[in-house]
Amino acid sequence: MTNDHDDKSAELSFEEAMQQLEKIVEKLEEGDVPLEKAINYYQEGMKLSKLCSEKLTKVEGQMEQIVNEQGTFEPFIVQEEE
Amino acid sequence: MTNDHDDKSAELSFEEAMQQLEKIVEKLEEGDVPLEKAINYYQEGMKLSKLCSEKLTKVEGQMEQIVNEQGTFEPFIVQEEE
Amino acid sequence: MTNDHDDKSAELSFEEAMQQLEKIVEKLEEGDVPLEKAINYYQEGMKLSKLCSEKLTKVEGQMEQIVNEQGTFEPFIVQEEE
Amino acid sequence: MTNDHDDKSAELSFEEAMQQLEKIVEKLEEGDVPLEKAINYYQEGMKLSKLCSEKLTKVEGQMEQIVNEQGTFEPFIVQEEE
Amino acid sequence: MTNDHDDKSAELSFEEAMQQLEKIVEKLEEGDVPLEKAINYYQEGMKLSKLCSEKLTKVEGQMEQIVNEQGTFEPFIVQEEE
Amino acid sequence: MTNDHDDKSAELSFEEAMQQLEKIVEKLEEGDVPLEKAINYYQEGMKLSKLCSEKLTKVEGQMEQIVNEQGTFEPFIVQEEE
Amino acid sequence: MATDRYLTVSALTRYIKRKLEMDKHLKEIWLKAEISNFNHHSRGHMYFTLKDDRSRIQAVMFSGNNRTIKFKPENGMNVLVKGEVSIYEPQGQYQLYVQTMEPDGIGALYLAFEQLKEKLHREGLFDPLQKKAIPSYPSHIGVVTSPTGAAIQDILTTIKRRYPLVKVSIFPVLVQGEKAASSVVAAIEKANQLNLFDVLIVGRGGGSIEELWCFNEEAVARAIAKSKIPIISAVGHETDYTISDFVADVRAATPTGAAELAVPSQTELINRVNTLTRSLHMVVKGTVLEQTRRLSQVNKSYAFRYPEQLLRQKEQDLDKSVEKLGRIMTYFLNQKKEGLRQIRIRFGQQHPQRQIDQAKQHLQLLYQRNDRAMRKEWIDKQTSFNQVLDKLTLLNPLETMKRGYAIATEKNGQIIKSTKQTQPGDLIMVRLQDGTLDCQVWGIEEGEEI
Repeated sequence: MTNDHDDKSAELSFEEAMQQLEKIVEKLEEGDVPLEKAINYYQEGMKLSKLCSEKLTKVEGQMEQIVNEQGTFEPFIVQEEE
Repeated sequence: MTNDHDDKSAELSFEEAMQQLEKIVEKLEEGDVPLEKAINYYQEGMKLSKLCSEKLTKVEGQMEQIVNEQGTFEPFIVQEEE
Repeated sequence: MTNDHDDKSAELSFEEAMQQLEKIVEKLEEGDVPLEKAINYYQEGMKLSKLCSEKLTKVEGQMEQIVNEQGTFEPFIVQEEE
Repeated sequence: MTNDHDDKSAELSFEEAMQQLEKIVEKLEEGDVPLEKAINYYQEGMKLSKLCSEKLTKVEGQMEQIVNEQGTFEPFIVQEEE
Repeated sequence: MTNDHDDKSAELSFEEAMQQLEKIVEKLEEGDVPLEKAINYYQEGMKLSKLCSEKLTKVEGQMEQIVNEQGTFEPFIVQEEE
Repeated sequence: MTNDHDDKSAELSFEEAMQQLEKIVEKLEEGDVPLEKAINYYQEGMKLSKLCSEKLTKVEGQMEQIVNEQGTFEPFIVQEEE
Repeated sequence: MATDRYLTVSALTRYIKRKLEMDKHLKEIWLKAEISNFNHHSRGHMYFTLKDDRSRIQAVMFSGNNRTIKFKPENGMNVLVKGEVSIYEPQGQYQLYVQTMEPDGIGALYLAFEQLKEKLHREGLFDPLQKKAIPSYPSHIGVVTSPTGAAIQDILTTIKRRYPLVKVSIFPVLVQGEKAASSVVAAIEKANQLNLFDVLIVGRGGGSIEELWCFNEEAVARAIAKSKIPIISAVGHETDYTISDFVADVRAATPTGAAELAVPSQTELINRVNTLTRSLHMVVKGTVLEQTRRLSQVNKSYAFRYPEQLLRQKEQDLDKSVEKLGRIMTYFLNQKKEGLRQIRIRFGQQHPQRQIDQAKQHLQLLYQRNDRAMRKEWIDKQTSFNQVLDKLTLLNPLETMKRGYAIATEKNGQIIKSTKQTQPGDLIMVRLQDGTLDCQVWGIEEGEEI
């Protein structure tokens, strides 16, 4: 099931995941949520926030990698001519 | 009977259980209840309360578990930036 | 993959790379770019920027080389006669 | 390829070479030249300038030789009589 | 080739040689002479100048000789009669 | 050649010699005489000048004559006016 | 009435006219005079003035009278006229009406001269194109003149002085009198027959018109015109021309003048030869000098003397082009670099880190809210549960047993509220505070109902 879920989440973009998370949080914050539902929401919210977090971590990693790869790039100095 | 009851209770949500419980309390408060009935009510109430309690405890456990499960991700400590 | 990518980029002229880079910058400047896309854009932009930079450096090198090759000819200094 | 190119250039007169050189400068001045083409133009221009330079040097040598050959004759300048 | 050229020049009269020489000098002074042509003009001009110079010297010599042959140049001194 | 020429000149009358000399000078004065021709004229002219000069100075005492009715000549003695 | 005393001009004129007509002398006048203001009117009448040194008179000769005259009256002509004097009324002018007119004595010779001149002129004998050139350097001169007299001597002296190289032969002729003309003609013809002469001088010294007359004879004129030898005429004075003068190839005023015309001066010739020789020398030398100068000019020309100049310009051009090429290329590169630099600055500002950080913050907030909301929910539920549980606990019907009460029930749990519900020996249950007793009814004591 975790896989199932992961797969499904994998399809979510960071923004979509964040939106779902927001919705869940809002619902929880409204109160009056049946306990079992609430815990489900909670679980879902936690999963989403984990997903987002992972995505962020991944993105940060990519950034680092990019910077490292292109690292030497160091913008040139225009030669004074005229 | 416990099973029977459990089964039956299992079908109750926490909120339903709480409602029934509250009804029982109300009835008992009315006073005119013959002792035997009162005892029954009471017994019923006790059962329901046990159910609720269990549900609450279970959810608490789930919460803990969820937190623990997701635990590794430990949402970043936001670097104080702005 | 790096090679693959390089090859593909190798086919871009400096001007095309600059145009693509500009488009990317414009899109990023417009905002509202989803994070993953943004990071992809950024990565692409970094590559393009590097490519442009390399092309410029290469051409500069070529210029220097050309000057050095022709170097022996050492454009005469007009003999002051008059 | 260098020989090829030299042969072809050898057919150019000094003036033609100068004209081509000027055309190249004009084209570069116009700006809109792709970077890779620009360096080719530059290379071509430098080659032409070398060619011109060589031609000049050759002619200078010829002139010197002529002057030396005729040297003894020392063209007379009329003794002012009137 | 020099002989060839000399022979050809020998056929030129002084005036023809001078005219050619003057034309050459004019052309050279106008500027705008293609480089390769300029050197040819110059060479030709030097040759013509030398030729003219020789012819003049020769004529001068002839004049002197004729005067010497005729003895006194001034045929007679007019006897004042009237 | 000198002899040849002298002989030929010897046949010239004073008048012819003068005329030829004048023609030569005229032609020369008109200008436009090529240098080589001019020296030839000069030589010719100098010879004629010498000839004329000799003829003028070699005065033969001519006698006046009378032509009588028969067409024969008799020496003329100036008769005193009657 | 007063006007009766006054005449009209016509009346006066008519009166004068009548008076003149009555004078017989004036009817037939003979006059010797000179013509002037001659006007031959188109209708045939001749109008002119007759004059002498002191006076003049207007004259008219009507065409009916002038048709017979044998000469052409001209101004300056002396004439003998016959006529009458009368008045021309419209002008109140007296004038001579001429009936006959003859030339005066000397006027007749003059007339003959003019008429011959006119005739020969018309024949073309004076045509300048017919005139032969006098040779510049004659070797033999014929002189047709009187062997005596000043003329021949002047001629011979002059020739000897000027040009002793020439031979002179004299044709002695008569130069006046009746036979003069034929003598001159014969001499000219003989000279032509002999064919020895370069030039002939024909003439005599000055004299009166009658003395010179043979040179006005037609025969002489024609002989001169016919001559193959060029002829210089030398007759009379400087002022008078003879017909011979007109016909001759050259006219000299005097015999001396003729000799001068016939021969050149030896001195002048020598000068001439010298001049020519000098010119020859100068011209040729000048040519040489000029050509030398021309050559020198060319040799001096800048382009020729400093041929490097030809190259220098080109070298500078080349340098400039090369420099420009380098400059343009560098500029070009710098522009590209600047473009790239600008876009990089913009690109750098779009670094995703900020977006990432914002997302992180947002995520953390959501996470916290999620957690908080869940916990609150749970606590809320727990609290309301506790409340209900408390109430329930308070309402526990078995609570009184704590004070010692017990509840008896039948074996089936039926609460026993009355003694009557049991009989001794029955098994009943008694529930106490902390459990249930299994009991047997031993006896029954009925009591008062509470």
